[in-house]
Amino acid sequence: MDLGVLAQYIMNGLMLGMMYALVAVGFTLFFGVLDIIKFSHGDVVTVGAFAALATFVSLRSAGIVSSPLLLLVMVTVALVAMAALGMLIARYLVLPLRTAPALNTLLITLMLGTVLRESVRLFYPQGANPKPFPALLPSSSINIGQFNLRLDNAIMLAAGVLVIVGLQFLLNRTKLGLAIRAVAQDEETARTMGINFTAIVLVTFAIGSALAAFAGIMNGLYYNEINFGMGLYLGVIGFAAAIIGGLGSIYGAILGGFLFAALQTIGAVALPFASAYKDVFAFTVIIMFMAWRPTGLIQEKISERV
Amino acid sequence: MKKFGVLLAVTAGVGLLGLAFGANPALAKDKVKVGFIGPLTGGVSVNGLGGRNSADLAVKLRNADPKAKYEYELVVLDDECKPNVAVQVATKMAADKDIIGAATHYCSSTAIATVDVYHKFGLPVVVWGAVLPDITYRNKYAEVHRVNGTMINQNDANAELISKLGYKNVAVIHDTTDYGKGHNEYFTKALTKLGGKVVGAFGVTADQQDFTAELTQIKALNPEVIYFGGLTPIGVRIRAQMDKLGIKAVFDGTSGIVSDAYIQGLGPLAEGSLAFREGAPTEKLPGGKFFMEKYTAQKYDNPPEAYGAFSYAAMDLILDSIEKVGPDRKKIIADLADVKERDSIVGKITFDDHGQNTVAVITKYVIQDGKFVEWEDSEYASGKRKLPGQK
Amino acid sequence: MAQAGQTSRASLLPGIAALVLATGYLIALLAVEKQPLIIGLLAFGIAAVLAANWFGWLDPVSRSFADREDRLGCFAILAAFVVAVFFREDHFVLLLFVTVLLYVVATLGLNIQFGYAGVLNFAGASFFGIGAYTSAVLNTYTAIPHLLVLLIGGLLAALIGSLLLLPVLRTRGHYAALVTIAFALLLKTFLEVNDVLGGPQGMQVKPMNLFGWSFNDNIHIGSVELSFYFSYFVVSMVLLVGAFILVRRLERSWIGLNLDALRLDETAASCFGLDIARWKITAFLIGNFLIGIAGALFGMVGSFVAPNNYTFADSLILVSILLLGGIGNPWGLVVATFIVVVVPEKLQTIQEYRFLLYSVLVIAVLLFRPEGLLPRPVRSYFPGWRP
Amino acid sequence: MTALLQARGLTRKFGGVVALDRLDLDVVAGEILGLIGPNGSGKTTFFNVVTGIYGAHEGHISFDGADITKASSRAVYHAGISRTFQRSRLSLPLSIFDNIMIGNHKRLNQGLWFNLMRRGDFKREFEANYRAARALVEVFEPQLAERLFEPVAGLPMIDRRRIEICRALISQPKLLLLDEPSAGMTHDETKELMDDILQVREFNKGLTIIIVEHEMGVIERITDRCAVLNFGRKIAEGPYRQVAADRQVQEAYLGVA
Repeated sequence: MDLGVLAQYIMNGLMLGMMYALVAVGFTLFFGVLDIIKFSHGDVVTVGAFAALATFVSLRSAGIVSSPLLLLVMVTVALVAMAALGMLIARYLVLPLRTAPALNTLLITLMLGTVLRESVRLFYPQGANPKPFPALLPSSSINIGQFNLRLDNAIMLAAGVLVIVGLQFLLNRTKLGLAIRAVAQDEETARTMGINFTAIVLVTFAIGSALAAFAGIMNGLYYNEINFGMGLYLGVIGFAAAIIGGLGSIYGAILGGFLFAALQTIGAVALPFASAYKDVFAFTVIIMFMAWRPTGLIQEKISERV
Repeated sequence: MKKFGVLLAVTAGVGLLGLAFGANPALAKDKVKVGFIGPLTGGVSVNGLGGRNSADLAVKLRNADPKAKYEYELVVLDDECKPNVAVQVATKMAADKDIIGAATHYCSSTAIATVDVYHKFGLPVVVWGAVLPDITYRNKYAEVHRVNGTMINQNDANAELISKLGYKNVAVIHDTTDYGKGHNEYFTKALTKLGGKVVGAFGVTADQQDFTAELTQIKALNPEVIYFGGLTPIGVRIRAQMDKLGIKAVFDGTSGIVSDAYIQGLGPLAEGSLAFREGAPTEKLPGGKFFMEKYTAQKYDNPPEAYGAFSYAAMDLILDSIEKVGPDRKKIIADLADVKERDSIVGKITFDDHGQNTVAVITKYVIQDGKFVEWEDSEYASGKRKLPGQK
Repeated sequence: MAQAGQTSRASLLPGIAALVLATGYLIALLAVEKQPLIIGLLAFGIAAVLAANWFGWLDPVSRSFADREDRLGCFAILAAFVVAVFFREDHFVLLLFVTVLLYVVATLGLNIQFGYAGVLNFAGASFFGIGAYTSAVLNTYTAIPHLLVLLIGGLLAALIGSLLLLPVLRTRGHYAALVTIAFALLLKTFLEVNDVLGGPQGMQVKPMNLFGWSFNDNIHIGSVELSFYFSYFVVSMVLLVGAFILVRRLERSWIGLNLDALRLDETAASCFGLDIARWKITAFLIGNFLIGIAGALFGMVGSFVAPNNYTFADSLILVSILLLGGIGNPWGLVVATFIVVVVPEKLQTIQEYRFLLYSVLVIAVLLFRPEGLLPRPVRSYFPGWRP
Repeated sequence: MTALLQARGLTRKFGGVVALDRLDLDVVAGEILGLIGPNGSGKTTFFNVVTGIYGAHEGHISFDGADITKASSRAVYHAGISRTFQRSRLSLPLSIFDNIMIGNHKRLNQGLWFNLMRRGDFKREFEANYRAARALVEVFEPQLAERLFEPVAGLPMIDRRRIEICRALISQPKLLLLDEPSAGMTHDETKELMDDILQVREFNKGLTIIIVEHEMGVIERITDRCAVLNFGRKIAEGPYRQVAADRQVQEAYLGVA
């Protein structure tokens, strides 16, 4: 294969992987503190992207044209709004179901996902249509043979890496991160240490949901198009990535995200004229993988006491 | 107990309200039900809503006409552009004996799935937007008619234009429904006949988001044109991602992207996309001006979209028939069997022995400055602007 | 309460009264077409149930069902026939009714897997689809008798399901959920891209034909004409009754106990000699078998199969029926299936908002009645049995 | 006297922690052996290794003459060892009867055909088991015997313990492992429960019991013999009074080491 084409595939895979990883990290964070799966996460990605778009539209109509400024405000508004949404979801839908079976939480958040998705479709102006997302990053590109390296993609990848590094720093080097990890380790012990459990859960949901908004904006900037259904697919893949990585492990989720993107890309390359089968391929590998490593790549700590 | 009293009162209130609304004031005219089916939810819902509004317009205008013998009620069902849902709602509509006729389906995949249902239950329908030839030609069902044309002529015109512009190598992306596969088949046939070459064909699923894998392969094949057989939502994605990968080929679409949503979804990137559709553009139709005026007057939320006029014509045809022979399914079927040179806003309608309207005209579109412009009127045809690689 | 219950068997009357009222209400709901009336009826139904609960009228009903289930089951079958005969000419209502019956069969299968054994299955609709595709293919290309086709549909669903056994047995909780979710997505995509099985377009299914009697023709008895769906109703009813009895007996046996034990505590269960794998496999296979049979019959009823019928979202609907009804309670499944299938169908004029409303409804139930509408009672091995 | 249960050189590690360190232990048929030691000394781990929940890294266990070192939990149960758990592990939504029947697994007909189709035979088996369960529960608490079809979730801790012990006893095991039966109970309740256990012994003469317990009063009262563990090793063995007087044991408990 042409080296340029190969480089192009790798670049495509990296961009996909970064978005999957950001979504997967959310899943794994929520699982860490509450041992639950919040399936509406994918649709929070959608709402985040739409919140950014709405901000863009209103800023534009207010006469602001500077791209960096626009982007800054969009990102801020979307992140803050989704963090708030995440806290609301945690406070009113997830925490009340703590004592119920885990499946109830899974189902209630799945249904919430439908509510979010349908609300965007019905209540965002012309929400059923795919929406153009503005290209606010510099789009200059260099062609190296068949490989087209765009500046905006490079910026997004770098931003994604920064966010992940920042998250690592937050979790490992700050008091807040310590509290989150304590709650994830053992809720009871954390409580006795004087950690406000509810507050930590809310903060964790805020962080995870802000990450989702970030992934949504990245998705919009990358595809230049967003639609009300985009989160469903991203959500399922993010969930799969978090699982194959090993729930509760941040590194696992990131690894899982890139792994899934790699599988899809390999599937597409290996089946040149049957690329429609690439998802069949990716999911078959996932199922076989689960038989081989039933608790994911990076195992959770087993703390079952008998 | 106090709470319970409130509850009871509210319930009783709601119930009574229901009764009040449900009760019919006596009407002078007999009431007749007609149906409409289209995609009202999902990615192509704009087209379905445009079609529904247009059918609704036909019914409203008819009800406002003092000469009309009956009072019409439009029953609207949503096929979601999914064959399975379509079969379910079609069964519901066809099984309801009060519904006399219906204008049905925008998506080919749903229209082809439901023809057996209409045949089984004997409901006369006029298809208003689906373009797959098989809908009328696979069987010879007396119940099924279609006012719009099929994709065959469309693809002939498409291949012809491409060849005329000097393009030889075309890569095909199509969705894997009967719609996309049909387009792939007819376009490939037409292009090969004219000496062009399909360098690669890629089937993609209708809810796919990322096409960079397919497009990277296409980029390596270096085609001059990318032909796309599918509907607006994935059309928008593919066109946008072509740009991301630096693919300069011409984007050559079908009737499935003739929708304002396509241009809105892409902004400036839509410039230079080609698309084809049977029938003249709405504003050039014999009744186009009349239709647009009436439509605008109703202040619907959505524009009529590409097939609104056909939906209006299909419904109008059914209403004409009911006026003529009365609300009886069998008589309507008989009446529709010899529709010849009948006037409508989309021009004269003539059904062949398969119930297919012969639409000779194909409109070629190119997107120019955010509008679907007829190719002949465009600056691309006059040479003022040039498509990538245009000779 | 239990003390009192041990002295005498509960009366049949409250159960019969509840069945009569439910039948009447169902007929009214199915017959009414005006939207405001439907909304009124639904509001009335909710208020009536709340009121009955308020006055404590539901307790005698549930005692009646607990003690006299066999007899009341027969009355329920009778009630179903009354509804079907009432709508004998109305194709669509009968189709809706048959849909409900077959969904109940499928959720009964899911109930064995998830409700009893705790084996998550988010691919219920996929196994339903395997059954439906089986009848599409076999009815089109072979002359296998259609009753046998139903059986093969069930067996094939169980067989293909057994491909998942290894990962399903090795994983737990959310990890197990992913296995079936991945399978649901995989199967749908596979059906979609695979031309042999009709691709995204799906396939026509030939109608059922039993001993020379084609189910596509209306039935004439003297001057009375019955919709052809009536035949499907009868077959579906037979299937449902069979599945119901199977699930009931399974629950009320040592096997049901085993399944509960391994769901609630695998470690403790294996310390008391339970073969975890054996019972998980049993539950998974029997469940998929039931789902597959229901799917095979549904394929013939709907006369059409397409990949979009059997998506992950459809599997979720099956799971939400289970939760809504009350996990592990077959009667709850019947009630919940009626709600989930019939209500959105009757509220068609608010078409665009129905997914939204439906999701809000499920959220409300999960928040305010997480154990479902009819929570599962403690196991009684023989209804009405007293020491 | 031959040992019913015999452990030789039993070792089990968790990461760097050695939970059982070359443990030798003999349990004689018919005796009540107390297993004591500070928290984390390996008592529960010993139970878990015996019952096949954890594997042993080194050493052997034999039971009734057969090697059960590598046996699964299932096989251990079928060989005749039943246990209770430190944290109550009843199935809360199930009835008392159901919970006890879980313990009777090996004596219930597990055939699919029998369970689903031969309902008459099943009913006879069910009724016989009902009588057996009732008789057993009556030994502990006659009032509980009237409530066999109520969910366990509503019961107080002492009744749950009783049910747990009934679940372990119903299959008439040769060896019963009691893991801190007094955990979470008041002093009086503990006393009551011990009386029950002694009564069961009267009922089921051949029964051998190993009991892990922190309440030394209990140990003194009911055990024939004690083994003391510290850091996974056996540091003393003998009648309670003897080991209680042992200096090493006192140091272990006081943490002087």
